[in-house]
Amino acid sequence: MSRDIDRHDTDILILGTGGAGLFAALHTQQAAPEGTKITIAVKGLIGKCGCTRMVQGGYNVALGGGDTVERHFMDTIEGGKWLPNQDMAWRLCEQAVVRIRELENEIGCFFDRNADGTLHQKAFAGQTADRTVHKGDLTGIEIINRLMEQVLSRPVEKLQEHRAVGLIPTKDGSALAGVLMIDMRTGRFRFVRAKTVLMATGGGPTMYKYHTPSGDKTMDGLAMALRVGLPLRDMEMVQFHPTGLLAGAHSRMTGTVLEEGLRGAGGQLLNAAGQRFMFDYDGKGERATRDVVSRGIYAEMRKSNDPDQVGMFISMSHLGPDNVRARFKGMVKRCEDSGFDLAGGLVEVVPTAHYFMGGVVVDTDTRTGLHGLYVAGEDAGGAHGSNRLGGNGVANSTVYGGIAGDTMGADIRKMPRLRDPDESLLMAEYERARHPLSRPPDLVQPLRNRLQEAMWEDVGVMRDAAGMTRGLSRVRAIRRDLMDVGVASDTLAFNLTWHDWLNMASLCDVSEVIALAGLARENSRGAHYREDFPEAGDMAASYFTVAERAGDKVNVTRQDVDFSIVRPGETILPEGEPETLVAAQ
Amino acid sequence: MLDLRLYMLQRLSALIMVPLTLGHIAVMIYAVQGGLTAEEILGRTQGSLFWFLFYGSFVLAVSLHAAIGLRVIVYETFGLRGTTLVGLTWSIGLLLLGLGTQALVAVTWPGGV
Amino acid sequence: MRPARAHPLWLAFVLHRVSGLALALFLPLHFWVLSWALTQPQKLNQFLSFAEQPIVKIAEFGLIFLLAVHVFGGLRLMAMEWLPWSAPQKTLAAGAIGVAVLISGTFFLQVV
Amino acid sequence: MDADTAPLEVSVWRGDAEGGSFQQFEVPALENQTILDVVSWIQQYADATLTYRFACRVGMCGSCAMMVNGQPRWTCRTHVKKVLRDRHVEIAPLRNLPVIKDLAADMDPFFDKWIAAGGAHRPSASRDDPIPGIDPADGARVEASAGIECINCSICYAACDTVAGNPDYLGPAALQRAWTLLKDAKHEGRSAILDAVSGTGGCHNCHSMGSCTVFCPNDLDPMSAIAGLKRETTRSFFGRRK
Ligand SMILES: Cc1cc2nc3c(=O)[nH]c(=O)nc-3n(C[C@H](O)[C@H](O)[C@H](O)COP(=O)(O)OP(=O)(O)OC[C@H]3O[C@@H](n4cnc5c(N)ncnc54)[C@H](O)[C@@H]3O)c2cc1C
Ligand code: HEM
Ligand code: SF4
Ligand code: F3S
Ligand code: FES
Repeated sequence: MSRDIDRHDTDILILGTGGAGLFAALHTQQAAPEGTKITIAVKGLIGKCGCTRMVQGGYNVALGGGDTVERHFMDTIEGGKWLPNQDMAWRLCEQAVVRIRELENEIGCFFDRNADGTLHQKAFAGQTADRTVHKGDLTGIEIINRLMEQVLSRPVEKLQEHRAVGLIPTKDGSALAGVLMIDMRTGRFRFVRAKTVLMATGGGPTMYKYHTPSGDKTMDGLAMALRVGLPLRDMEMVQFHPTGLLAGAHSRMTGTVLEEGLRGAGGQLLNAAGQRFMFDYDGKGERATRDVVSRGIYAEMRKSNDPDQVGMFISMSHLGPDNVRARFKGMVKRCEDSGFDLAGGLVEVVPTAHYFMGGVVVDTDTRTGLHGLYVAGEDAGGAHGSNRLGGNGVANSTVYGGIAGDTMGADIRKMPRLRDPDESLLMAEYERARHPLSRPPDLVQPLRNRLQEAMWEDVGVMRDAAGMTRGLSRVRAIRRDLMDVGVASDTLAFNLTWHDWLNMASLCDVSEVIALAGLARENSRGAHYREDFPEAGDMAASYFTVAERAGDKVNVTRQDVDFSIVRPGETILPEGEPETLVAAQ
Repeated sequence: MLDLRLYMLQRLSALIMVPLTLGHIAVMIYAVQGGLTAEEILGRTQGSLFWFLFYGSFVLAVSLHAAIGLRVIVYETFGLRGTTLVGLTWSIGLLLLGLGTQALVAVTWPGGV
Repeated sequence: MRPARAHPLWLAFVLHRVSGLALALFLPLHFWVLSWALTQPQKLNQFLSFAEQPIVKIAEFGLIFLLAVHVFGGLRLMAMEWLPWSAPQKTLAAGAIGVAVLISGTFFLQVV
Repeated sequence: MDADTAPLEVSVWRGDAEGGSFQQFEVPALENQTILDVVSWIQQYADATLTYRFACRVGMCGSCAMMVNGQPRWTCRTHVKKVLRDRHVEIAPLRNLPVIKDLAADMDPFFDKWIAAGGAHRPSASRDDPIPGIDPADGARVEASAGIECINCSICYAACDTVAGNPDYLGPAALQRAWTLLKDAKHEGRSAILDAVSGTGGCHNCHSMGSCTVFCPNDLDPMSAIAGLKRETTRSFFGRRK
């Protein structure tokens, strides 16, 4: 059967072509010795999948004018409710300054300017300075298009529509040997050996009924990391964006983001009776931070509990429909294409799973516990703690993607040869992926719907022990049922249903860990809110969760946060610095 | 297919023809009043250096212009390429040039040959 | 599997191509007929009187129309390519056809 | 069943590079349904082997483009109501590109041409230099900005008949990208772009059909960009390079 697997060798393998993957490809090409073979493999088309492309609001970077790296760092730590790995957060803020110059000067991005020619910066909720660099509200397209061009024009081997299904270590388990993939177009398996592998598959909490990430993201990376026994941290931390479009369960539009700026500009949230409700939950009303508004909407939805009228509404028309149309052209058009009138009418919204703070435990150079494996971007945990600031996501993926490229380029000099895989593990992964092909075919989608319901209802915006325990058993039941659902094996070439099945396997595995980690955190921090433990707990005794697979079980432990740079209640800003530089709205 | 050189040739020849064709149309509108005869045409044109240069440059320009134009059409609709295409372009151009010169001589040479 | 093309600029393109093609096919005939002036003047005259027939007149009208359409269409293209870009292309295209109709119309009125 | 709930009759092209044909499906009509939703429903509930491509679901990634009733469209942003003809709709893979399977086209030629047109930025400064101050209202920058929001969806490429007839032709999106770089003050070696777009597949092949501009879902105007390239190449032909 191992004859069914094509064998392929490279020196440096990169999984994913978001901000992290593409930056890694460029940097590793600069850093690695002449003649190093670089391969980039991706589940979709290069640069056309993943979430970096979908970034709207922008890129956080302190570029002076009163703002400093220290201030960016403090906002990140406080936003993350003291859970971030401080060294990672520091490096993120510090390197973002270099990365933005690289994006402008070397990659060719052009971000919006002020009339005097300097970069325009604005403030997302939770920031104390106008810090977010952007290109209109399509920042990600500018970043990824420019990066993609650079990568496409370089001698990098491209494996498009190649899905990674398993990380394969060496026989002694001391290092990574390579990655097993499916060439989706042909349906054939391909094992790629590499001296170093960057995993940058971008997490993606798409196990929730409402979610924003692109369809290709299904937690494959974290599920693979879990299977090779790597520790994952902060797995309970799922960020919900308050305003996802609600267009019905059958529509892929459902869950997609209605931008933050709508609320910033004065957009109002209304319940079915047409009343504003956010001031019942927070003094800032609709302008409160994402987690607060998400919980407000969720609580209101639960109050009304009307199966025919699920969501709340966003209303802009009081600002003048023409004004709204002019200011939010793209959003208005997008809503219009799917049948909603954002400028003049009401659009139904729900909180929607947006970003995954949890991820693989890495050091500040993106190295993991497995020799030869590196992780960057949304797959890596630590930089954001319990909550990611708007604008820190793309900064994180581009900064650490570049660092991963530099690190791999340097480390590979000490790696004279490729490593051989543990053939039995290779075959186990192969069998795992082929599992559905030998069962009687059945529908996969109903299981996905069930999983998304279970996670939304029981491990969602507001949680408690009973709910999460129930959620856990629902997820496990779905996982069992999945094993009985088969996929017809006559045409494996570009068989999306097979991939839906594999997506489900990854999503179930990670969902289980989310619920377990959620149960392990007995307080409420950032994105994690427990109704049975609503207090944040002692900041000085902050801990983060670490999940690790042992045999068939996943164990979650708590580890103390190392306040390596600043302690709760303290600041690294110079004395007398104002609390915020943002002019009050 | 069309590179800058061919493109410029086609556009420049077209530009040359603009006044020529417009002039030609104007003369025709004037001339057809009361019908056309060979004598009338020849009386105007034979032995005239002006008309020789006028129609001469038209023949040159149109051979170039039409040959390149047809080359594009043939390429895009029939997928002809390589030497066949080059050969065809030249044949069209030379055919037009040949016939054109013959007509030019017939119409403008002083007193016939 | 063809995109719907019934938009003004595409029609302008087709008109330009068809007229160019027709002219290119007509021109060798035209040259040939003219060359009779030298060798067989009476044949040319025969042809010219044959050309007095209404049906031939209409054909000639068409030909002049095509030439005019092609010339003005070509001018439009070159203006668009070389002069600083002006957006209302469609109006220009229509204008070119308008002028063509005008000229060929004049011609037609002259001959009948 | 009344007219609103009667199922949609959907013809879907099935096949691969070797060829194929249309297959009929009945799909339940639902509110807020896009063409991508229709295609997804078929794959999820009716025929598990149907292949198509999407990622972002909201018109940002440009990977879901298909021919809908013969016209190229982003399927994720095409409401069924907009294209339904008498309850019927026909869906086929994007035109002018090789088919991989069913509704998924191979976009490599499109991107190869993007690069061949000189469509990758060449730096004139490094990460150690300050970010250049550029007036956003500067004339050249305004022209560059007008074309920069292209999501490389290949809709224009599919709409263009010149591409259909001329396999070497770089196509509207790639040429538009070249134009934005030509107008980008930060781009090094701008004359290289003029060379890249002056070859046998270059901008001079465009017949200004304008289908690119008519069909671009982002309201971009590649036709004008290409005209701009013709103008600049002509200028340099006469040695009046500025
Ligand atoms: C709608 C939206 C708006 C956002 N707006 C902002 C914002 O304004 N500011 C901000 O800072 N952040 C924002 N974010 C977050 C930001 O996009 C992400 O944090 C960041 O881009 C992640 O980058 P990445 O490179 O890790 O992953 P991605 O860009 O998601 O890329 C992941 C890549 O991995 C590939 N992949 C996945 N699985 C596999 C597999 N099994 N095998 C091979 N390849 C695989 C994917 O196809 C993709 O190419 C937003 C996110 C979304 C969804
Ligand atoms: C007198 C003024 C003329 C002008 C200004 C003119 C202009 C042009 C231009 C600009 C094109 C290029 C079109 C494109 O690439 O899309 C063109 C194409 C063409 N022209 Fe002319 N032309 C003229 C006369 C003629 C004549 C007299 C003939 C016939 C013999 C002719 C035959 C053609 C042909 C066959 C094409 C190719 C059409 C195509 O590519 O679709 N032209 N012309
Ligand atoms: S120009 Fe428009 S249609 Fe063409 S690829 Fe770009 S976004 Fe798509
Ligand atoms: S449709 Fe094609 S011909 Fe030119 S103007 Fe657009 S590229
Ligand atoms: S799915 Fe991304 S543009 Fe349609």
